Amino acid sequence: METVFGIVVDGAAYGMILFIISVGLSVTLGLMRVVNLAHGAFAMVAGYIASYAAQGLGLPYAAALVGAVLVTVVATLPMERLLYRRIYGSANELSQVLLTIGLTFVIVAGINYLFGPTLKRIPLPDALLGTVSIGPKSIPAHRAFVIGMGAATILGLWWLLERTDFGIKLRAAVDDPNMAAALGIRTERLYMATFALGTGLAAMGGVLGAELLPLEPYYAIRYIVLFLAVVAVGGAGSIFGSAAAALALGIVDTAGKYLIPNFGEFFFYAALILILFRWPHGFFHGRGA
Amino acid sequence: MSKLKGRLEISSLTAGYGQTRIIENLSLTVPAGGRLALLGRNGVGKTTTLATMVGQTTRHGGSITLDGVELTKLGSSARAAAGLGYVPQTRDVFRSLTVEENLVTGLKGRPRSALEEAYSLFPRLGERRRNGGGELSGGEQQMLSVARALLGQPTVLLLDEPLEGLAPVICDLLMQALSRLSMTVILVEQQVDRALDFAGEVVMLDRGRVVHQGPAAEAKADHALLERHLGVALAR
Amino acid sequence: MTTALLEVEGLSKNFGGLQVSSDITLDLKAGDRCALIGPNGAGKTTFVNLVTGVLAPTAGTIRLEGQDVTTLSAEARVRRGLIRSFQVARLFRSMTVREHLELAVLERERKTFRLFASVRRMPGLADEVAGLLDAMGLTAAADTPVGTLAYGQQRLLEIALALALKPKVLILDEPAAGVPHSESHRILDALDRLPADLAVLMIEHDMDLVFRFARRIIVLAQGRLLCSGTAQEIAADPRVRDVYLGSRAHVQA
Amino acid sequence: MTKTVRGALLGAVFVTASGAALCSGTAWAATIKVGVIAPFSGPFATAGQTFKQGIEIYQAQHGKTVGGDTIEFVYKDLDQANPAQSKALAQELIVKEKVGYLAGFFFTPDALAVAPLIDEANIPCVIFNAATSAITEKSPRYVRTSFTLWQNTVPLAEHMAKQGIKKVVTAVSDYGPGIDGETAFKQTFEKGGGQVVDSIRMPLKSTDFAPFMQRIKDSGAEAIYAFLPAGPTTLGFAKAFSDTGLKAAGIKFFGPGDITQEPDLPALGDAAVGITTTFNYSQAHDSDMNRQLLAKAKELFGSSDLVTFSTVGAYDGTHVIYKMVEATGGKPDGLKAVEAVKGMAWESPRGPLKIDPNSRHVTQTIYLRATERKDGKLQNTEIASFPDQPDYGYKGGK
Amino acid sequence: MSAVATDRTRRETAGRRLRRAALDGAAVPVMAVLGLAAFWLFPNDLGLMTRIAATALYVLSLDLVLGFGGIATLGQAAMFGTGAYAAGIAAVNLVDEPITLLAIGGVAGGLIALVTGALILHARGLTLLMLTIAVVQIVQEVANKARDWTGGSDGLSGIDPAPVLGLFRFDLYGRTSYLFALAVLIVGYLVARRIVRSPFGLACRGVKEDPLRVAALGGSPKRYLVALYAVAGVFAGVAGALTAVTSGIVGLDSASFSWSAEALVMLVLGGTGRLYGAVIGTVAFMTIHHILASSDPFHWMLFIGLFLMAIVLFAPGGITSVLNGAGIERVFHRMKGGRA
Repeated sequence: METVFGIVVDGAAYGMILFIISVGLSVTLGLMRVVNLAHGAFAMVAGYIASYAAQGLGLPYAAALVGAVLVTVVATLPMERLLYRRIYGSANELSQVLLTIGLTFVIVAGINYLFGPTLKRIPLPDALLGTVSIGPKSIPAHRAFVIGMGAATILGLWWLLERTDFGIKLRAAVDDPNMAAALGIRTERLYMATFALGTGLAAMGGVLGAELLPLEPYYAIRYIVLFLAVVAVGGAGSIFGSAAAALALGIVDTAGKYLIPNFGEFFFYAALILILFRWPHGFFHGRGA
Repeated sequence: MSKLKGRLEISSLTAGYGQTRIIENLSLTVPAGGRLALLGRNGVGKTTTLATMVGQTTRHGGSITLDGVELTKLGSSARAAAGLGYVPQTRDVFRSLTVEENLVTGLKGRPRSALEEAYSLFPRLGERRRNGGGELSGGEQQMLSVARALLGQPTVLLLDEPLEGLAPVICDLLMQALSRLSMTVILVEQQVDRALDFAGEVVMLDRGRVVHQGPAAEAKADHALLERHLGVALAR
Repeated sequence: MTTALLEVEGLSKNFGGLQVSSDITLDLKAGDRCALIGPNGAGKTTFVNLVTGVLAPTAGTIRLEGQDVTTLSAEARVRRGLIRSFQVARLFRSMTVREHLELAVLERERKTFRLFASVRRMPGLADEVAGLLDAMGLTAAADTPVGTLAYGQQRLLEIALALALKPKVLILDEPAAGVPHSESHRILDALDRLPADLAVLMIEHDMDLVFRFARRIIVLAQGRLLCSGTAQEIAADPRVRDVYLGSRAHVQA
Repeated sequence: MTKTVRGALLGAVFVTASGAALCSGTAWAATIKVGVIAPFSGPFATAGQTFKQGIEIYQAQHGKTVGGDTIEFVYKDLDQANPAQSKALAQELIVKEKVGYLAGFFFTPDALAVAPLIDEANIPCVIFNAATSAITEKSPRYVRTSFTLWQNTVPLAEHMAKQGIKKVVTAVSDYGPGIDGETAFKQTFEKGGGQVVDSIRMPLKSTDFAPFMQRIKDSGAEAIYAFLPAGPTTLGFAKAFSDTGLKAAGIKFFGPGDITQEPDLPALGDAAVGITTTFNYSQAHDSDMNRQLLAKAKELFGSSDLVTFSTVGAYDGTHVIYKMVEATGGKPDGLKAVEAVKGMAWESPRGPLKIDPNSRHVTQTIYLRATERKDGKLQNTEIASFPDQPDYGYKGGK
Repeated sequence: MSAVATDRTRRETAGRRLRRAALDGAAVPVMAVLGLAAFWLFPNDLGLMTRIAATALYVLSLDLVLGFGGIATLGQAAMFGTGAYAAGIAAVNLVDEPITLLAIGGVAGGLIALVTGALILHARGLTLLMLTIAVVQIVQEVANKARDWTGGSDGLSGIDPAPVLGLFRFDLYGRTSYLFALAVLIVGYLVARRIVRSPFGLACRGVKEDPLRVAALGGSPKRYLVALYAVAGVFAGVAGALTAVTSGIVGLDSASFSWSAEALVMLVLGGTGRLYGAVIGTVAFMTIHHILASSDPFHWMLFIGLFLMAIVLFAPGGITSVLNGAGIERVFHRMKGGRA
């Protein structure tokens, strides 16, 4: 029983980190139909910025986190205008893949040039060191913090998409972009804002998850399959789908590693295949939020 | 009162979907505040005409101007901003949004308090404001679609078969509401009598071309004309 | 001659709570020229999808040459000779006219799993395709990719494709929709030359075409069969005017 | 018919081409080239960088010529384990660059891939890192100056058994070297009276190690033996070990020194403190030669932070190559060159080394180290040494 | 007016088709001549060129599924790796005749494609993409686990094939390897072209454009896709076996996600839906990669990345779209100062 509890808690923590990073990809993929393989690169860039801010400039963790998210968003917005706007729409998925892979390579090379290939870390504040007890299980304080941030992200996104005019317009545009435009909703601006939202979420996940997905230049390529898996299982564009998928995959992965570590990799991908058989369009297909 | 706005001019418009040309060389003018009924049998290009005006088809030629502003160069959302309000045939209520949220999408920057206008026009919507767009009946969806377009305070309202599939009582209710409008209206409708009662002018289409144009009252009296262009019975 | 090629009995379809087709019964015999009309939303397209196997009916049976095909897949029905054309030309845009017809003939002959044969050298294929091209007046456009073809020609190709499959029952979904006036006579000519023993069901809005082509007209309204009969009978039927012209009929009455 | 024509054509082409190549080949210059295949880009770029630094430090200290011949190093990038690419690069080095020696190799498969080539071309291949025991069995022209998992693990297991540790969990990455480590540990430790209560093989791509930690906790072990390839996974593992409270619960962490390699230490931070490792080299090794090496690194590259086991692997490998060139007088003869260094012994920055004539692998002192913070900087402090350790895995391994 | 316009577009497309047909027809002789010319011009780069030839066959297999069947996959290496391992294991334990080894690789690649294709090809889009990734990861994990057969992460070495046709030994300079690989590529290309032009190829193109329409013609889209996937699996398997035979070693990377992704990059670079696009893309990517990696082994990724982005932005149909004249024509028009 205790074991099951332990697996669930560890899996949930891992899943939440996957969720924070992946949900941004889900939002951009769901609304703008862009297969953005550079999403992991944006998360990585934010991680490096935070690392630099914390270690190089000596900023506190919270400031480094906020600063990294802002800088990343501001730095990637021109890309939306110059690059991504040319590849919106599902007609040219292959171009999207090629362009975003190219962009990923450039970012990887750039980070490698600027920061070198060694691991970088974002020092945690004392408050996040140590462990927190949840029933019989003690988990690292940092993980508890990440779970909390994940929950806050779900709530925040829910509020943003369900309760604000921006969210209403966004969902309207997902539902029927033509009709939304005919009602005077400026879909281009909406796309830009959504892109910024997606990048911001990636950035936040990159910083928060740096303990689990360590920062090195190949981060951008190493983990993108994981993020794509979450989006595919959750259903593109769905927040709760992404959360459910990330938690499910996190727990499956954790259980597999605990119970049959020698076949952990099998377990994860076999589960992925089974889930996609049962829900070929993801858990929450067709729902805007 | 200031000078009425909403003068719409369409000249030599040819459009369709991709390669297909549904309407050819279509020209018509609606004065500010005028009401035009656009009639014709199924598949003659009425819907395409309206969809072309809001910029959702492939335009092959011709122009559309609203109060002298050329619309064809603008995107869909800019046309809406210029004053077009659109109620499509398929209603296109956002199914995943609630009634209230659907109405919000039509506000064009006006404050939320303006939603009360919609609820006073159609009290039924007020009762169902928390319901999902997909849960509404056909009549409610139609009210929602009309109300949503009106909230943006359009100078020209394009209505595509608003009565389709509605019970007669609801039709009456909807037409009463529409008759109180003061802006320019183009109405496409299968229920010819209601359309002619509502409109001042009538344009009849056949296979993408204008085959008749004139005052609605005259057309209403001319049964032969109606049979010829709208009826089913005339084999030759 | 008297046995029906296609029999539809009590066909119904619900989407959620919505009854889009209810209890439709009709049959088609060899040589029939039948038209299905009705206002928008009457359920014509749903009916075609049910008959061709794209949708599964909630109730009812469909028989082809006396055999129950209700549960067969769309492909299986095609192989038994139940062929449809599409309302909006649904063609392979980058393929040429000739390639379309070659594919259709090869499908009919079940030769599409030949991996190492050359299409160009399949015996008899070129001649049959040439014949079809000629019959539809498409010879000049044979090697044009369909995406750049004029719309009227695309519609002709739709009909040619259906014919290449040697249908027993042919369902034409608005063969003239979207065709400019100047080109519609070509469609009419093509329809006139359809094989005599074929059973044809045409869905069409263009009443000129309907009255010229059909010897029997079936009217569908709100998912139900309203009435059927000859052109004169239909034209005279007040119920038909009613569904097409709305309540004006009452006003007049 | 066409087949014969094609065959004849192929034959004709082939004969002409071989003729052409025979005429142009075999003219050896006074410059002797050494081809180095290693990751210079990608996730393991640090490894290639340390190789390059090791070579350059050695050349800076000992000059670039041996008996009148200039030694020139040619670098080829092989970003990850990719044997087919490794072979193609080696072929290019041999055929196009006309190298007389091959060197480098971070990954085992890449080193294994060139065996047929070095045999055919009769070229010695000096391995700076790739640590699977079996490699040197595949060709008599392999010489290795790094270490093997067996070499590091056997003294560690013996030490742990002597410490009175009874119950241990092994946790290794699920690939060749990891399994080498697991086997070596199990054999030695159980011989010493200990018990391996659980053996965990972790997928190479693991990012979250919490479940493994839970399993270690549940096994009731007093200590773990862990091996993961240097890099991000190691970091994740070591952090999870301290974060999930295993460290606080008093479970001891042992492993080969890859886990606390110097370039990773800053990122590991305090999670690394208290890990006990065995390895052939520590930056903190107390000797004049090592201090000279570090000083040279600082002089050449501005910092000695990167200096680690692979640096000295390359440094000593370069030494071996110099000796080979000297012994053959610059003449290309791979077997003779290898023969000349068999049994060769010398003093290196990491201590005394000797090439075992049998395995052609370096026999060396293995140090027991504890990772600790000194002057604010993490280092691997040597606390004991086990001299003259051979490659226990040679032929006995697997 | 409009009639004139359509007439002109028709003439233009006819011209483009002609040029494309000419390129298609010329592809094999050009490939053979350039391949042999390279043999003499770059005798020192035969190792690289051998890899290019084998990889081109692999990318060709991806073109068959993606360019002619519309199946977006990031798991093509599953077939490549299976073929490579099958040939490698056979070479170590059973036979050493190179052509037999290729056949074994082809059969293995085809079988794995047939089985996995039947399982996953009902899906579309992102779901299918993830399923193909899952398949390749599982294949790689199986190869890692079956250490006794595959050598695990150490790679499967000791593949020492007999001389080709009993005559030509695989030599150090890679002459036999290269000519053998070139010959296999050309034969593979010819077979692929045959398949593309066969009734089966025609049907697959139909499925790519509109599966429902094919069903309305009486064909079963999924059966075509699975068959095509299996056929492409044979090609990928042969390519894997060819790599195993010419390099003498098989590593886990041959069944990896990144090798699959790399194939996709090379194909899109060259242009999908044309067989020569696969070859051109492979040659371009690997040559550029090689030049950049050898001139700057430390930062080649930056330039490859920029190159890929430039292709998307300035030649979205891939390199071959420029060769096909669309781009050239536009430039030519502008130079004349005329308006298109």
